[in-house]
Amino acid sequence: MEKIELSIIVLVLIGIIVSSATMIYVTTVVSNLSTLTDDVSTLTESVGNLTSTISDLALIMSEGFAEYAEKLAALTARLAAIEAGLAAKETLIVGTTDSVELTLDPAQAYDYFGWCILQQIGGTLVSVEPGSPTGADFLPDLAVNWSSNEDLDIWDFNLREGVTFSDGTEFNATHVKYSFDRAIALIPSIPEGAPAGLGYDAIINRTEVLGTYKVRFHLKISFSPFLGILASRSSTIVNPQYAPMAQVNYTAGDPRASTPVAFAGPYVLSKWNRVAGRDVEIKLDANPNYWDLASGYPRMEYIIFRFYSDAATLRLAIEAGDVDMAFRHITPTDVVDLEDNPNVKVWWGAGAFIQYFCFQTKRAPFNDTRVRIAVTAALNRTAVCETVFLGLSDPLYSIIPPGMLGHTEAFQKLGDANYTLTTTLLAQAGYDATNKLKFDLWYESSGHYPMSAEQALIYKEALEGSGVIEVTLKSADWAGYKKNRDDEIMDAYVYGWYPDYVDPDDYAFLYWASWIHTNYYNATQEALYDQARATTNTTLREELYAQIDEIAVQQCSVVPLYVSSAWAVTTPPIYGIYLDITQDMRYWLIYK
Amino acid sequence: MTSLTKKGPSGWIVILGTIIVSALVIMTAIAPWIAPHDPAKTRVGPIREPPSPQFPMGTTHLGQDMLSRILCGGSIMLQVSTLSVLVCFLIGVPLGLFSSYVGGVFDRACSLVIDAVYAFPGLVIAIAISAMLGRGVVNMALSIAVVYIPSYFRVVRSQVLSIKELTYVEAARGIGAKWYTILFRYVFPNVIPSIVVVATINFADAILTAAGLTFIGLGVEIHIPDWGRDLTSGWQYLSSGAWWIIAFPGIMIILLALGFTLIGEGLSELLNPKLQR
Amino acid sequence: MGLRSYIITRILLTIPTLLLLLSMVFLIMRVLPGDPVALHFEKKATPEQMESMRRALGLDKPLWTQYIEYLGGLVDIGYILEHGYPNLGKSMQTFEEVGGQIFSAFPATLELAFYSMIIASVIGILLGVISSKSYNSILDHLIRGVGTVTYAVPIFFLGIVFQLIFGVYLRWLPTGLRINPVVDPPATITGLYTIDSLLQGNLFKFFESLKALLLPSLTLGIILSGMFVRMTRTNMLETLRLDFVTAAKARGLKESTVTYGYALRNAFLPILTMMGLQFAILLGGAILTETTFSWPGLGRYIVDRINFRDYTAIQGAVVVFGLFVTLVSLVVDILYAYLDPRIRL
Amino acid sequence: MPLLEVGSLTIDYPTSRGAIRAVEDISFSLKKGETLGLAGESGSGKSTLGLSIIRLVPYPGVIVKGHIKIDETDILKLPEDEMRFIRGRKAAYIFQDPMTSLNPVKRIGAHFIELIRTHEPNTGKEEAFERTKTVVKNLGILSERINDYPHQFSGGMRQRIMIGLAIALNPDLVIADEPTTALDVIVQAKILDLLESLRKVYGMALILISHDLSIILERCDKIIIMYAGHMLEYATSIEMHRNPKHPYTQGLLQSIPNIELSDQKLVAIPGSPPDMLNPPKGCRFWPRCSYAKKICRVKEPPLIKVGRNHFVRCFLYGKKGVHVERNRKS
Repeated sequence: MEKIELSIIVLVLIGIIVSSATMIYVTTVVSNLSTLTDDVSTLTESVGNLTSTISDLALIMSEGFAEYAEKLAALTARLAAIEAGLAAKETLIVGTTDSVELTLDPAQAYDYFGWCILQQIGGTLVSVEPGSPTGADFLPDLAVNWSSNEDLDIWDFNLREGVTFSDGTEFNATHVKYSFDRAIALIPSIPEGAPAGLGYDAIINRTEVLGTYKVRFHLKISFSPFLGILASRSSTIVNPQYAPMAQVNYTAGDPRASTPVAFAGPYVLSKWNRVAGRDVEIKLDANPNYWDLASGYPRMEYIIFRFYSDAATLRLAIEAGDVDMAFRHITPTDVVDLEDNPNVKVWWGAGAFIQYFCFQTKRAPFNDTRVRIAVTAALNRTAVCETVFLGLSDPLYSIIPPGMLGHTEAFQKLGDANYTLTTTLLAQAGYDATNKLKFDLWYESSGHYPMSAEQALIYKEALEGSGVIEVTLKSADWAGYKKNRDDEIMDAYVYGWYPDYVDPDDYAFLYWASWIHTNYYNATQEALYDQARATTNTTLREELYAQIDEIAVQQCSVVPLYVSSAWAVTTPPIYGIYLDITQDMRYWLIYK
Repeated sequence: MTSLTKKGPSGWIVILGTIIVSALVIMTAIAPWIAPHDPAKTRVGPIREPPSPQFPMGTTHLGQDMLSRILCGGSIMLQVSTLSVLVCFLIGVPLGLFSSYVGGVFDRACSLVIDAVYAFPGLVIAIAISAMLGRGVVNMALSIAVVYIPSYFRVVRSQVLSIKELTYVEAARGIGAKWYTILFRYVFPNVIPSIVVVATINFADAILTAAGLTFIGLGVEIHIPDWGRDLTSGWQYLSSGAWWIIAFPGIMIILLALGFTLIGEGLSELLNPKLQR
Repeated sequence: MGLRSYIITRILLTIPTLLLLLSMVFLIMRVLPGDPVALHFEKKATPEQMESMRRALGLDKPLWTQYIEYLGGLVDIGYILEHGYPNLGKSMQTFEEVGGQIFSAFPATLELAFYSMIIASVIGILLGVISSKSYNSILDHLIRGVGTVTYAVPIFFLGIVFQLIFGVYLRWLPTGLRINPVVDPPATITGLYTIDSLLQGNLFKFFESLKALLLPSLTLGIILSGMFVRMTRTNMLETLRLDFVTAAKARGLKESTVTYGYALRNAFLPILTMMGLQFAILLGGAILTETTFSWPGLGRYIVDRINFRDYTAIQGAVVVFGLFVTLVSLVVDILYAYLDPRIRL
Repeated sequence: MPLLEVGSLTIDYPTSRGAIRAVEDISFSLKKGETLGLAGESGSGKSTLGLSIIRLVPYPGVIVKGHIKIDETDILKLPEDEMRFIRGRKAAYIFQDPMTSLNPVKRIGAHFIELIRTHEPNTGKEEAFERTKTVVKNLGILSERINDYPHQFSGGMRQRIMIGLAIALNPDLVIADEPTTALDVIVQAKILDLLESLRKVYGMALILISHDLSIILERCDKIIIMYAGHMLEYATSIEMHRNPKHPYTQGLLQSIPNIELSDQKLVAIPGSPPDMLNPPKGCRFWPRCSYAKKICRVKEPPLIKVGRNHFVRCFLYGKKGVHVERNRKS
């Protein structure tokens, strides 16, 4: 080898050693700084310290080796001081893999993270009590009290006085009317928005201003879960100045989105940057005009979101202490691992996301109810929950998740991997070990639902375990999957549901929902459903939903599979996390 | 084979590559009989169990036996690569022969299209086509084939253009041979060596592209054991440190691709007069 | 032909190629199954709602009208001057300007490609030269072996192995993203974090972005270097046998002068051309690397968007990729002309 | 004291099918200012021999035996660093093809300056430049052209430059390997004249390698005839011209056209050079030799002294030898 080559190699090696040494040094010394360098405007002192630190660093480099250790000690001390100062300033750093899909306009936003941010920055008339087991306990928010008539189609609200939007605009009844009128008016132009999805136009007839602080809703139908709808993010009260009647706003790049003035929630959105349609930077500042400041909310001055693009990286970040909290999505595997890590704390909560098995009932083999029941009996929910979700999901035997009004264990009747029932019923339908029941089982393959492929594999295994069923697995990405659903070409498929408002009303109809395209319809079930919607009598409602489940077990059009659970991981000490069935993360309650 | 060994290191490289490839092919072929477990069966052991005497390569995140999956997992890649090479060969070679022999506008048009595809990141095209066609071995092979047809076309074309002017071809034309006689009797045999080299490289590339497509989520269904899928799903459990789900399938893919690369490299060196000293 | 007219002809020649690509992608995207409109309706949608959505996205027009409008948007100078990027239409998923999204994602890919190319060239050329000089020795076989193996390694596997070693076990380097999310990225000047942070004199951010950049660019660089080693070796072997190399040795010139000043300097021209050709492969590899390392660049953008059938976004990204490749091969050709006195025009 | 002394030099090219012996057991010496011609067909090993003198046997050739002494120093034992100073300064080499012997991406002047400053590191840039100008002027090239690239020169001009590069450091020995083969006939003579005149001015020794025996006869003091790696005959050029001994030499001489002889019958040597992987046993030339006897096929003939400074490797001479009548008419 040539000298020059040797020297290049040596130089490169030296370069690697030097740069990694420098890197390790810089990381160890400055990594504590990293959590603190965020907000230049409020943390001028720390920035000042940082600049002098850097100039000191430069000085150290130019000076002799003797002074080095001394300087380093001083530096470390100063860093500790900066850190202490910042901790007092109460910044919560949240790591997430989520991203706002599109917009923060309540008239359009319809994704988890968009709603999550909206909840921190916006106010609704009522809100669900944190920790409520059923999700049906409501607290006053922008309204102080409310009442409805016997028929449940006229609802009156007395509004909180003295509330201002974050720009100082006084809140009154006209804003409530404006918000709902706008949401309904925008439905034709944004049919993919939440108000359309929740059917505001089918529920609300009109909104009437009865006084400066009194508002009345006239509904088209008798509707008991109305408070649930009002507590959802699509009912966020908007500031007319920033939400023109006929226009969607609050998208990134829109200056109004970055101006912290639009809503009346505990926080204001002070920073929002996106790259290539994904969030890279979101920062929330405490709203100085928040109505509940007196009670000490929000408890943290700043919430900073850090965006990781995969769960593995997020896990490494929480383990390294780079973030105070990791919420959505640490994988089941990782969260099980993390439970053994003494440096982090895992918070568990109920889940509301469910998945269910759908049969195409318009043609053979699943036009035969016996075949549907036989296949249902052969499913093994426990195996999926244990193997795929490591016990972090629970088998679901009713379309209404546990904790909620009307939850039953109806499908227990058919059992899990109940092959005796399967073989008996299939024998009646003419299938046996030589003439197996054959069908395609479809799953979604682009990650729209968690672990779809793995789930499908377990379902297939359980079904074929009966010895009389043969399953062909097929998959399509989300676009293709939805098209296949609409074209009704899939024999059996797995679908999922995420509630818009926490009420059995938002689940029970799944058995016969036309957009699932199972071609199943049962008038009795729908009559029971409508009856349950029109009463506030919980015992009666419970009974009605139980009856719906009963029919569902006999029909097996849509079969509940499992319900997720929720978890968050924090580095202690962090308190005030409520993971209840609403799936909401209320950041204003969290404190260190 | 013996004549290959006499050609020095290049010959040995070809032999080594052939041994690797045939070993893997045989392994995949007899895998159903020698695999200790059903490769797709879940919970044959604990979940994510590190290599142990009972499970020499550990288990996957669904408790499948990694060893069985390694033994059986090559068939998809072999099928995809073979099929794509076949398609490339059947389309690229005749197209190249014909286009360059005929010349004129047709040739120019073909070249323009082919060059456009060639100059472009192949994976983007493969991903787009694969997403369009859906899953499955055939669809994967087709989307890969589209990317590699230009290589065949270009090699054939450049060869034909030089061969076309050779005296004996001129002579054949002089005695009134039909164009297809000239093309297949005189020109085609001379192109074969270069095509073989391209084909072996194509094999290796097809395997890597298939793995890449699987990695992006466009692979085959989950109940079919596949190295690419295991590697991909292992990656999702990276942070839990389950190295065996990643390492073994990865090494197998490398071996298979390496086998073909060695054959291709050895052959091209044998056939490249520039490097013969 | 002067250099200028040569360049102009080269640029003009790329237009049909780009147009062809564009049309191909346009067609491929249109025959994909799955209605982009239906995608927006998670749950239920009436036909009227679907129709209004289709109108909003301009999908109700005939295919060729959409095509013409798309091409028209590309060359709309006024739009470019106003926004700083061409009009590539609105994303069918997020309704944001595709041009803007791509413009924000492109620097990440550029930075990755740039550093990978440097790593690949340094490793590839150095090893290739050493290998060719020690022709047929053990060192030569070793280097060739390593080069061949790198060619057979799936790029994401190498990335995963790096992540496992340096990210999970040693915890030295981050396993993804352009900069530690805990650090605010440097203010955008060029969009390349390493350069921006240096321009702003922020060493800390420079090191942070370099740390994040190291694994992805090493992954891509090492994979690519295998090809560079082979190219360099072959060309060097050919050049080393040329008379002027022997003549230079016979004049008693230093070995390094002969190797680098004579042989490599001449072998470099074909290597340079091939490097230009490899650039397309590098970008293909960048897609997988970006996916592996959650690198927020164009490659990941494409992969993200394919699931959503976001025609306009994919089209836009393809056009930008095409332009990028074209630009690079143009630069390579000009460099060639500059470096080779024989064709200096 | 001879300037160059080559003793029983043997060079092999190992291949996967066995070694090719390109040069076998060759010895000769050269005094200061002398000229030596190496003649033989292509593949006879004359270029290998020439390159071995500056220890640049092309890959994979190896010198397996013998010594090469320049000024009493065995260069085969020198470390590479010191060898570098022999090349260019003590012994220079001129290659066959001037078109490919210059670095295409370097200016002509740079070649010279680089050479001068490599061997005489204390020379300043300016001085090297001035010296370059002088050398170039002596070559008959305009000094303005030293900033041009090689491709801007014609073949003859480039060979002048190569000669200039060879003599720039005033070496004791110049080896010219077919310096004119690639050139036009008219240019050939001019180049050889230039080489000779410069040689005389600087008092250098010259080894002229050529397949063209006539050139060598015309311009060299001594001549070695090479065939398939063997030295078949060694003599002064007058002796060689007048009294060639070996049948091969005789054949070569017969194939030289002579303008003065209008009725000259040009005779080609029948057959072709042997396959060096499987050289004929015994005398290498016997398959083509019209005088071949049985012994020639079995035993290799020794080098026999047949006159003052005249050696030949043939069984026709010596004890058992038969004197062969000269066939040449002149």
